[in-house]
Formats: sequence, structure tokens, C-alpha cells
Amino acid sequence: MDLNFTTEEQLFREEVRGFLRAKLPAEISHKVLGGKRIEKSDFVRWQQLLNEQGWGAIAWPEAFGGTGWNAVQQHIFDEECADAGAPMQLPFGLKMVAPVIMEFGNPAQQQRFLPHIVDGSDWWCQGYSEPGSGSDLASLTTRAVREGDHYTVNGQKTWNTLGQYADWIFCLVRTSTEGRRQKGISFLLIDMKTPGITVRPIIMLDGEHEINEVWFEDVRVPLENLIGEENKGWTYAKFLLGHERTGIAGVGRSKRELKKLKEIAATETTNGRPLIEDQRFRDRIAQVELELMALEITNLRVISAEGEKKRAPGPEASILKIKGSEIQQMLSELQMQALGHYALPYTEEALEADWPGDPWMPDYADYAAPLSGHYFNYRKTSIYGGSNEIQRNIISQMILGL
Amino acid sequence: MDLNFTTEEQLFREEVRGFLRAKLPAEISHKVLGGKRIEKSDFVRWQQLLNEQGWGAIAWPEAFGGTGWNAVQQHIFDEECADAGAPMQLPFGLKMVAPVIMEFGNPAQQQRFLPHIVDGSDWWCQGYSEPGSGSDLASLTTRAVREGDHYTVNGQKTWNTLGQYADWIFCLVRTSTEGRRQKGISFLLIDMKTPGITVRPIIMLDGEHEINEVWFEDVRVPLENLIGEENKGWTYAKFLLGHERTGIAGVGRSKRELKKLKEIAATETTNGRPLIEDQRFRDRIAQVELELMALEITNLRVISAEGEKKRAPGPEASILKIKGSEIQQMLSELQMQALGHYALPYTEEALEADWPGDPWMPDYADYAAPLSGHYFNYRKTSIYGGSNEIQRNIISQMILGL
Amino acid sequence: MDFNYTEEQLALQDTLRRFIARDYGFEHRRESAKSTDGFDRSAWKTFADFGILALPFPEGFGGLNGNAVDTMLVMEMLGRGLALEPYVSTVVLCGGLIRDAGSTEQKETLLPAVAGGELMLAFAHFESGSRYAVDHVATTATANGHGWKIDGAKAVVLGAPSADKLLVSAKDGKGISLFLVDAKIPGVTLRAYPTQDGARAADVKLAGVQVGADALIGTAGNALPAIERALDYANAALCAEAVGIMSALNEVTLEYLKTRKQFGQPIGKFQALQHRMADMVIATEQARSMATLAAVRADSADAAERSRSVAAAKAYVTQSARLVGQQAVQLHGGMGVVDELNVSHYFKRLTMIGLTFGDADYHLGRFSDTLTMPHECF
Amino acid sequence: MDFNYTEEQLALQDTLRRFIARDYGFEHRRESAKSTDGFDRSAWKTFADFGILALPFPEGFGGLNGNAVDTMLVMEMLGRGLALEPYVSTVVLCGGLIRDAGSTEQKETLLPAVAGGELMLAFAHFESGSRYAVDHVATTATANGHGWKIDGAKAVVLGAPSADKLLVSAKDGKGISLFLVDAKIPGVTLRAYPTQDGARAADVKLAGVQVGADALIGTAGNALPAIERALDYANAALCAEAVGIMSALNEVTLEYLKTRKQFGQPIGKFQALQHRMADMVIATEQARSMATLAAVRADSADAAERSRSVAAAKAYVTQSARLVGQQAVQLHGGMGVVDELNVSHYFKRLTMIGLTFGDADYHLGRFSDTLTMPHECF
Repeated sequence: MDLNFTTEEQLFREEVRGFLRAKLPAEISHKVLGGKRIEKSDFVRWQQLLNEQGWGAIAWPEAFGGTGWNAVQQHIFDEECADAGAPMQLPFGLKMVAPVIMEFGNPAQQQRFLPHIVDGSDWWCQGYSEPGSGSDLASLTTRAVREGDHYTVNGQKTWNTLGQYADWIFCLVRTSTEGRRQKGISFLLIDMKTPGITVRPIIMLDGEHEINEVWFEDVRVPLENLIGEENKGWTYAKFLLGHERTGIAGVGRSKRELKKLKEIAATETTNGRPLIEDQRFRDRIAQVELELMALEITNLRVISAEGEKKRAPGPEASILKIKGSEIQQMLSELQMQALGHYALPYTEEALEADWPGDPWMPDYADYAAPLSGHYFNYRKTSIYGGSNEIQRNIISQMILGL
Repeated sequence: MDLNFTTEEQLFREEVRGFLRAKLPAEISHKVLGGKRIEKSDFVRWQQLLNEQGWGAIAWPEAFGGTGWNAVQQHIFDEECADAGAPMQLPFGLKMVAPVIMEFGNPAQQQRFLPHIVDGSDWWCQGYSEPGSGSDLASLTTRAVREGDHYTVNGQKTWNTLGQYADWIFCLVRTSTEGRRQKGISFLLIDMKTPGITVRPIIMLDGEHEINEVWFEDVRVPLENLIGEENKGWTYAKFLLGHERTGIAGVGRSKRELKKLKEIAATETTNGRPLIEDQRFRDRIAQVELELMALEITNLRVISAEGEKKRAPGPEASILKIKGSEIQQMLSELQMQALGHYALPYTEEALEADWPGDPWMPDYADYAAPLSGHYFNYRKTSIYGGSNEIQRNIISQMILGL
Repeated sequence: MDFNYTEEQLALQDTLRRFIARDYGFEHRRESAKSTDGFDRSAWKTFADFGILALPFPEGFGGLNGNAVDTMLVMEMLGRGLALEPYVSTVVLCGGLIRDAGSTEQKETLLPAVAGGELMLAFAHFESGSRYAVDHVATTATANGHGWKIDGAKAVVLGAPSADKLLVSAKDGKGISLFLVDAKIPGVTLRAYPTQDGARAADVKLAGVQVGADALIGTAGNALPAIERALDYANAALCAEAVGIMSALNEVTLEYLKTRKQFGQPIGKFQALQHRMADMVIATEQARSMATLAAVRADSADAAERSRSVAAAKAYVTQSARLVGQQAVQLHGGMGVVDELNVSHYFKRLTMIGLTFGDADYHLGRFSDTLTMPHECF
Repeated sequence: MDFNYTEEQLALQDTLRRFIARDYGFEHRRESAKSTDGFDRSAWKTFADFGILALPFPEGFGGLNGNAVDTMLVMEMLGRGLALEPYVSTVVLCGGLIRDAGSTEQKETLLPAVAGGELMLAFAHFESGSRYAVDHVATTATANGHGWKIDGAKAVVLGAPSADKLLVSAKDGKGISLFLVDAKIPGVTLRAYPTQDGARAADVKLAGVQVGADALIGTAGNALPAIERALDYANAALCAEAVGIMSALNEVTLEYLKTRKQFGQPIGKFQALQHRMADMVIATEQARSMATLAAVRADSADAAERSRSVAAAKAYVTQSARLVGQQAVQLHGGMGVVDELNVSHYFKRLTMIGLTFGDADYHLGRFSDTLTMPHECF
């Protein structure tokens, strides 16, 4: 039982830090740390820089161009990237469709798609949810009908994140209506440039365009874009949902946001003293820090155990999701609360990287501007990726056997 | 909209206070305020004193010997009694079986039973729950078979409060196993002296004997002790459960306990200063006081509306039960927490009225002695009388229509 | 003890309810938020016609002599409609300040204009760095031959962009004073912006602003008690607004639970969601009780009792509103976090109410600090 | 980074688990609680045989050189068994104090006796009126020709009724010192009582108690750092005990949910109860992480780091234990509040752990006060 990192792990951490110092563009980390809007180009540029280093796909096996790092190394990398202000690597290609392609795709699919994920040239998005099927995914109705050498797809997907930039979408589609609902689902890869696809923005409550509806009208998808076998898509979908593991707790990002919260509370004053010296507010920070300390160790316990392959992933993934999202939400709420009056203004232009700040407002109003929006936006974290209610169902039913 | 009491109501309050000053025996209020064990003789003596005043049954119609007071008057009476340290009037006779006898009993039953409830000469207890039927009351299996001029009762009841003192028990029994489970239930009044009844104590987690199992073995109950019609008992049972209303929130007692909590926190010291000056602890008191302020007003809103007979009792009864029990639990928990080290000793003798205190312990250890036990004991308040989970079912299903 | 509205109050409530339902729908509100003013000037005129802009003023000055319970009733309805009009700024805060602290002449000039909907006001009081401390004013007022010269900066002044005049608090030698300052005169500069809930506010700079002697509201150096009262009154009004929103949000959420189907049944059949909804209803009823307390006590002559009750109510209502707002969003799933439905707008407004004129912790602290004194429970 | 126990640790865990299951059942425990000592002296002998009484002592003094992780492992198992034996008092606190502050001779005399199960000790430190402040000692020690004279009173000394000797903290001119005091000598009076969780404690009066010079542990006036360390160590041990109890309580509750039927199905089919159970499991896993942190850091040479981590863990574990304890009772319904089942006994012990050596608020405060300093997250 040892909570210290080994010498090798510490050296690895130094290596990651050195890389970040040398290669992470300041204009990108400025945006991330300042809560600015991150552009497509930022995500792609960072992915390219990582790829040049050979670190484009940290969780993949080396055979597919991954690093082969163990879970603790991946955790250290995540943590350092978050702390330095690297943009998140979007999961849709790297952590979602890629493992499915590696496990169930054929060699041609693997060669076609995987390298373009690592080098950032293909932007992937997800086509799972539909207006009528959210938590109840298996009720999906988007139809794919086999006609000669292709499927014809008709239907509508929603809660599609950043699909406005996407080159490819992976979709669950219904290829049969016989038997159990789960039996008639297939897993298709669809080129977003195919005629008949329409992407319509959904504006989030913070005013941002982050998600979309995707409409399919007689969209022709070559048979070769089917993953695995027809009507077996539910198996691949469950594999995908159960696969993403490191990073689900978001510990690295939450540690960064905790640091930011403390900085804000040290800057904002009340009765002439820094807010952090107000015991009532400091106790609130302390309480969320306790949660995060516990989660960091729980997370390490989970990934260490998995790293040793001693057992299959357990209820821990759901615990990490629930606690991770709750902590993100608490942090964003306290950041907003810390601002006092400056939690109120909605200054959209402050989300632009080149916003010069406003001479009218006090200095801290600059970093303040995005924070209430973040609080609103982060309500999604207990909803997406299987709502926290679904996670509690999983814990109680799948694990506890209730 | 006026939160002040009318002049008449204030005069009424003065009258109640005057009575309490004159008639509430000091040795009884000493026990109540000190958290001592209350004896059967205390309950009976207080009921007799109230009866002599004509206040034995404040919620009953005058025709049956009640006061005819309106709901606000009843509330004032409850509040003053709690504050003065009067023992609770046990509900089993006054608030539970009596309304059923008034509504569904025949004149002979009314004449036989009601006066003895008001004057304290009959002690009643409840025979509802069974080991196999708690929240699911309708699943009860205690059988009553009609044989000539009597029923023969066999079965077992549990969670019977203070039945060790009881003269009578009102029971739900199964008289038929045909049709819906609710259809075969009857409501019987049973003399506790009847041969075949065995009362076995259940010791609570605080070490006290407050509840019992009651066993019935070939117990003969005269047919005249049946309330209303055979197999209609479920209707009477629901009437009973829905009937108790004033007092369910326990506002008067909680106000008294809040006062006590503040007294403890003003006595206990930390770093040489009264605990109540410690902001962290004071905030906890403040938080429960907020809940209680809100509940007091909610309670008054409910009883005012009912008093005006503008509508039938709504979801408010369940709200009052949930919030009332949560507040009682919070108060007892904070009282225990306030004690510091002296929350640990278990001093059973301190529950005796004549306990002289202990020269070994500091003064406050005297009042401290019962408080941890109260905390443990009060966990029951979110369980009994329809658990708080059942109350939430009622709100969401019966009222909100979910 | 009486929890009923009077006949007149019920009539006014009914009028407002019908107005909100018929003329102030969600799409109308969205359009108003996008307009230059950020609210609907014709609605403001209607408010004048309804008399609610005259509500809290004495009859002698064109008012209706209403009390804080009347204001509660209005605010609850404005809450249901998510009304954007700066009612609290103009009527409750500034109107109340002029009523309580102004000279007879000032009341005669200003209150009828507010009541008639011709004059809009904003209260420029809080400053950056002072957080919620009511008595912290760094802005200065210096007496000179022409009257007063005012210098300073005010933070996040609600309703300022549309205000004809600002009520500016400033420190002179003696204490805090209030000045009526025309928003357009030299030296006054506004940086206007929308707020997170779609309303408008501004940061205000006052650089050598010269006003006449008659700009002083009441007497010099004595404004703090009136400011404290006005903010208590405003917080009581915000409590009522929050309760109106919470009620509406519960209705919307209940409807969603009954109609949204997953796993072959309405999601409202799931017990975990049922209990969540029950907790939202309980929180709303309890909040309503506290908002009632705040309204009744906002008119109290005893300042300590008034402040203690309003602090208690604002702390509690904010906590309840947080639960109801967050859970309404959660129960709506993805539909809770999009701009399209009113759910997220109710949620944002509830959140901002909780951060306006003191957050829950600030008010909890005010209340907690009174605990060492003996009190009846409410 | 390693979250595994060593082979030896796993073997010890296995030994204890089997002992608890086979020889320390709930009915046995109930009998022990009723006995004169309030615990089972034969179990204490078995503990000596297992080596756990020797665990945290250096090999040179009959110990096994164990660390706080070993203690964690032991405490978790003792928690599962609701063991009544005064392990924390004798071994963790007093053994640790002698180990850290005693002279070589004292260690040679005392530690092997503790390790062998022949000597039981209790730490008489806290006093009435001091609440949880570790550095508050009003008891005095006055040097005289025969050694020291001690006067004062100690509150709720855990394990005192069965202790052969007491470790008494007292103030001399210089600071706080520790004295080994025979529990039977003149001037020492105990008022013994059971505690809420079935253990034993006593209030202790010391009236002109004369002890020899050799009763002083270590040097005069310097005991505070050792006391702080011992209490941190003890709190880390209590965290582990709580985690053991929470795990056991979750198992019992899960079993109840699966077997208790209402409305024609196991109550564990009701979603609201399922989610409650899930929250209990989450709280327990998180508490286990914090107990691990406390154990690892209890051995830290950096006192500030040690204290901060233990404070964090004790605060958090107590909060988690409150949730798990209360909900285990609630989910058991009436069966949760009776003496008959182990549920209420687990609940009471969890509650008392949370109030021993500082409650959740005290430790939250200790942790919160460090926040203005820069730190990595754990």
C-alpha cells in the first residue's frame, strides 16, 4: 500500500511536463485556462502535435499506433495536460469508435480509419441518441435498409456533440424490427459528406452551439462501412459504453478548476479581506476538495486494479461518473458563487481569445465572464453519458443484484 | 395575509398558559424537559388533570366531550403544552381509535369507550403492523374467525407502542381471504385482559422498552366489539390513517428542543468560548431553525385552510410528516453533537426522575445523559406512521398523479 | 392568523395571471430579451394601467398604499412569466427609497411619474470589491457651490441601461447619502450588458458628476437605514418571484414526467424520479412559507425583526430554488439544458435571483449572527 | 502507486476475518458487552497470539515494526466484528505514545507487556470544557522531592475501567507532559460507565496523586507533538474501523433488501431504495479511499501533512458513515431501530466513532484552515 508514485512514474511525469512546456501553444492554453471558446483548429492542432510526439493515442495498443502506456501513466498524462491547459482530446474518435474498430472492425476498416484518428485528420462524432430514445437507447428507430451494395439510412439523431465539424459519424441504426429490440441494431460508420445528411444546431442554455440534431434522408452507406455483423450492433454499443474508463472521473480537470476556484477566492474580497479567509466560503471549498481527494484515490484504486488485470471493470466506472460529474458541478457552482455581483453579466465577447478585457470592469471580471455559463453548461454532466440516475440503476442492479 | 394571532387567540394562549402554570405538576414537567423516562402514571395523571379542566380531548366535537376548538386553538394548545413540558397525549386512544368509533362505531360503543378515553381510565394501543406487513399493511394475516357470539383471533402484531400498559387494543384482522386483500379486513376492539394475549417486549436500540409484539392465541372477542361491518375494516383503517392531522408536524416540541439545543450550545465551551459563538456550529443551528420556521408557517397554512373547510386535506399531511420528522432528527443529532465527549457515556440511571446527577461529571453531563439515546431513538420518526418513503409515494402518486 | 389574500388582491392576481398567460408567453419574452431595451415597453405601460407601478406608494403621491404582501403577489406572477421589466429596480428599490427617504417635493415629483410608467430608475449602490456589504460605499460626494460633485464606480447596476435616472449612493463626510442623477449628464458613463437571465445591467462610472443641491434625496449622510430597508424589501420581492418560478417549474416538470416515455412507460413511473418530484414540491411549499414571512415582515417597523426574517427567507428560498432548479433540469434530461424550452430560462433566473443582493451564505450569516439573541421561532 | 496489501498483510487479514466470523459472532459480542469488563479477555489473549498487540512497536521492544497500514487492516476487521476490546486505547494511543515519547527503559518495560496482552492502558487526556482542543490541559503536575504530584480531572477516558495504568497528560511549568499513573494508587478515582456503543469509559479524578520521577514519559513539557501524532494515528485507525463497519452494514442491508418482501416483491426492487443503496456503496468506496490516505499519511514525518490528511479523512469518513449508518437503519425500517439485530449496533458504533477525538466539524475546520496554503490535491 503506497500512495507515492514510483521513480519511473515521476520521471515519466517530468517527461510529460517537458513536452507540454515545449509544445503546447500558449494561445491554446490561454483559451483553456481562461474558459474561452475552443475552436476546431485548436483541437486539431493539439492532436497533430501529440501525434508528432507519438502520443496521439495514449490508451491504444502499440500495434495500432498507441503508446502502450499503462493506466497510471495515462492518468499522469491526463493530469498534466489538464493542469497545463491542454484542450481535452475529444473522445468520439479516440475513446469511442476506435476501440470498437480495433475489436470488431476488419483489417481494411482498421487501416482506413485508425491512422486518421491518431493524426487528427478525421473528426468523428456520435450518432446514438434519438429524440425518442435517450436513456432507453435500444428503442432507437433510425432505419438502415440493405439495398444491393449499400444501406439506405433514414431517421434522426440528436445530442450530437460538435458534429458541425465532423468528417465521420458512427451510428446505431435499426436493421431489423424482429425479436427483442436489441437484436435488430447495427453499427454503421457514415461519411458526413454523404448527400442527405443535414446538421441542425441545438443551442445550449449558455448560448453556445455545441450540440446538434443530425437528419438522415435516404443516405447511402456502403456495406463495407458496417462494423462486424448486421444486427449485432448492440453488443458493440455496450462494449463502447463500457470501454471508456480512464478520464471518466475528470480528476485532472477538476484539480485545475479547484486551483482556479482558490485563486478567485483569494482575489475576490469581502469586508476588505480575501473571500477565502471567510470561513463559511472556505468550508465550502474544503468540502469539495475532500470529495475530490477521495475521488482521486478511488480513481487510482480503480485504474491500478484494472492495470493489473486482476478483475473486470466493476461498479467503479459508475461511481467515477457520478462523483466526477457532481464534483465538476460543485466546482463550477462555487466559482460562480465566488464572483458575487460579477456572476450576473453575460459577456459573450469574453469567450473570444482576443477579447482585450474591459477597462470598465474590475480585473477579475475578465476571468469571471465565462463562469456562470460554465455552471449552467455543466448541468449536462449528470445527464450525458448515461445519466446519474442510470448509473445508480447500474450500480444497484448490475452490481448489487437488486 | 397576517401572521399575527388575533386578540382572541392571544387571550386563549394566556388561558392555556395560566392553566399549565397552575396545574402541570412540576415533577412531570421536570421529566419531560430533562428527557427522563415518562411513566404510565405520568401520562394518566396528566390526562386526568386535562379532563378535569374539560380539555381532555381537544380535537373532538363537543358532542363527544371534546372542546370544539378550531385548528388554530389546537395548535396554540399543543405549542404551549410542549413548551411547558407537558407529556405528549398519546394518540392511540384520542387521535386514532376515537375518531373511528365516532364515525363508524354504534352508540353503545361510543358510550362504552369514548368517556374512558377522555378521562384517562382506558389505555389504548394499536394492533396494525405484523412482522410480514409493515409498509404493506393490507398483507396482514392475523385471523379472526366468527364462531357464534364471538370471533376467535389468532396471529401476531408488532411495533405495538406501550402496549404493556394497555387496557384495550384496536386491531386489524383478516376475516376473509376472498377477493382483493383489502376486502377481507375487519376492525376489532379487544380487551387486553382476554386470555390468550401475550405481550412480549421489543427492546429499542436505546435500550428502552417502548414497543412490543402482541400474540393472539385463540382469543375470544365478542361480536359487539366489531366496528362497523365485517370486511370493511380497510375503509376504517384508511380513515384513521388520514385523520390524524394537527400535531403531526411536531412544531411545538421541536421549538422546545431548538431552545434546548441553544441552551446546550451556550453552555458547552470550545476554546474557552460558548459553542454557539463558533460560527460553524451556529450555522448548523441556523439551518435547522430555518427549516423549522418554514415548517411552522407551512403547518399554520395547512391548519388554517382546513379550519376554513375550504378543501380536503391535501399533500400537506405528508409534507408535514416528512419535514417534521427530519427536523426532529436534525435537532436530536445536533443536541448530541453539541455535547462533545459527553455524547459517549450511556448513563441509564440518568433517565430516572430522581437521579441526583453525578458529582463526577460536569454539570452539563446531567442534561447530556439522555441525548444520544434520543438521537438513536428518533431514527424511528422517519420510519413509523408510514415511512418517509411511503409519504413520498403518497405525494407523487396520490397528489401529483405520477 | 390569516393566510388569505383579500378580494382586491385576488382580483389583481387574476389580472396578472391572465396577462402573463395571454400576452406574455415564452416566445414574446424571448423577443423582448433580444430587443434593444431588453424588455417590453408596452408591457410596462400595461403594468402602469394595472396599477402595479403605483402599488407601494402612498395615496397622496399617486400610489395605491399597497404593502409588501401586495408586492409579493405581483412578484410571484412576474416570476411565472419570467418578466424582464425592471420592476424591482424602478418600483421596489428606487420607488421605495424615494418614498422612505425623499422630501415631500421629491415624492410629489417622482412617485407619480414612476406610477405612471413615465420614469424608470435604477439603484446604483454596490461596488466592485464590496461584495454584498450594504454599508460599503467608496463613491464620494463633495458639496460645492453648485450642489454636489460625485466620483466613483458602481458595479452591475440592474436596470441601468433603460433608466432615465439613477439613484446613486455616495459617501460625504457624515455618512452615506443618496443622489438622483440623470443618466445622460456629463461624467456619467455606462457599460451596458445583458445578464445571464436575459435582463440588462451596467457598470456605471461617475467622474466629476455635478448635480444640484436638489439631487440629494432627503438629508445628507442618513441614507443607510433606508437603503437597508429597501434591500430587505427587494429581497422579499425576489423571494416571491422565486416562488412563482418554482411553482411554474414544478408544473412544467410534472407535465414532462407524465408525457416523456422511456422503457415503455412515462418516466414519471420511476420511483426515484417520483421522489425527486415530491422533494421539489416540498421545497416549494416550504419556500412559499418563508416568502410569506418575508413579505409580512418586510413592512415591520422593527428593523432588526425585518432584517432577520428577510435574511432567513432569502437564505432558505435560495436553497430551495437551487434544489428545484437543478432537479427540474435534471429530470428534463437533455431537454433541460437547451435554450429552446423555458426550463433552462427558469433555472437561470432562479440562479441569478440567488446571487442578487446577497447569496444564500450571506443571508444565512446574517441570520446565524442573530442566534445568540432570544427569539420566538419566527 | 500500489493499493495492494502484502502477502503477510493478507494473511493477517485472513486470520482476523476468520476469527471474527467464527469466534466473535454477534451474540458473543453481546455477552461480552454485558460482562464486568465489557469485553472478552480471552479475545485479548488471542489478539496477543495473533501479534496485533505488538504490531506498531519496533522489533527491539517485542514489536512487529508494523506501520499505519497494518493498523488500518486490523481496525477494519475489528470494525466488522464490532470488537469491544480497547485496542485503540491500549495499543494505538498509549503504545504509540510510549513508543514515540518514552525512554528506552520505559519502552523496554512497557511495550513487551502491551504486546503480550499483560498490560492494558488508557489515555487520560481530554478534559471537560476543552471539547476537542488537543493542547488544552488544565490538569497540573508539580515536581516535588518524590517525583510529581498530579491534580485534575479527565473526561470520558476510553478504556479506563479496565486499564492497569493510565497515561495522564498534565501541565507543568514548561508545557504538557505525560505521566504513567497506576490506576489503583491513592488519589486516583474513577467513575466508570458503559458508552453508547457498548464499550467502557470513565471520568477520572486525580487528587494529589503522587508518582515517582520515573513516571514521567520522556522529558518534561514536550509531550504535545507526540500527543498530536498519537491522536492523528488513532483517528486514522478509527477511519479504518468505520470503513470496516460500513462494508459490513452494506452487506447486511443489501441482504435485507433482497429478502424482505412488501407489496409482493423484495423491497430491493423499489428504485428509490436501490438508489439509496447505491449511494451507500459510493460513500463507502470514497470513505475507503480517505481511510487509506489517512493510514498512509499517519506515518508521515511531516507533521503538517499528516495532520491535514488525517483531518480530511476523519471529516469525510464521518460524513460518509453518517449517511451509511442512517440509511442502513432507514432501509431496515422497524428492524433497524431494535436492539436485537446488529444493524443498530453498527449504527451506534459508527455514530460514536464520529464523535471520538473530534467530530466532523472539528476536523473539517482543521482541514479548511490549511486551504490558504498551496497543496497538491492529496
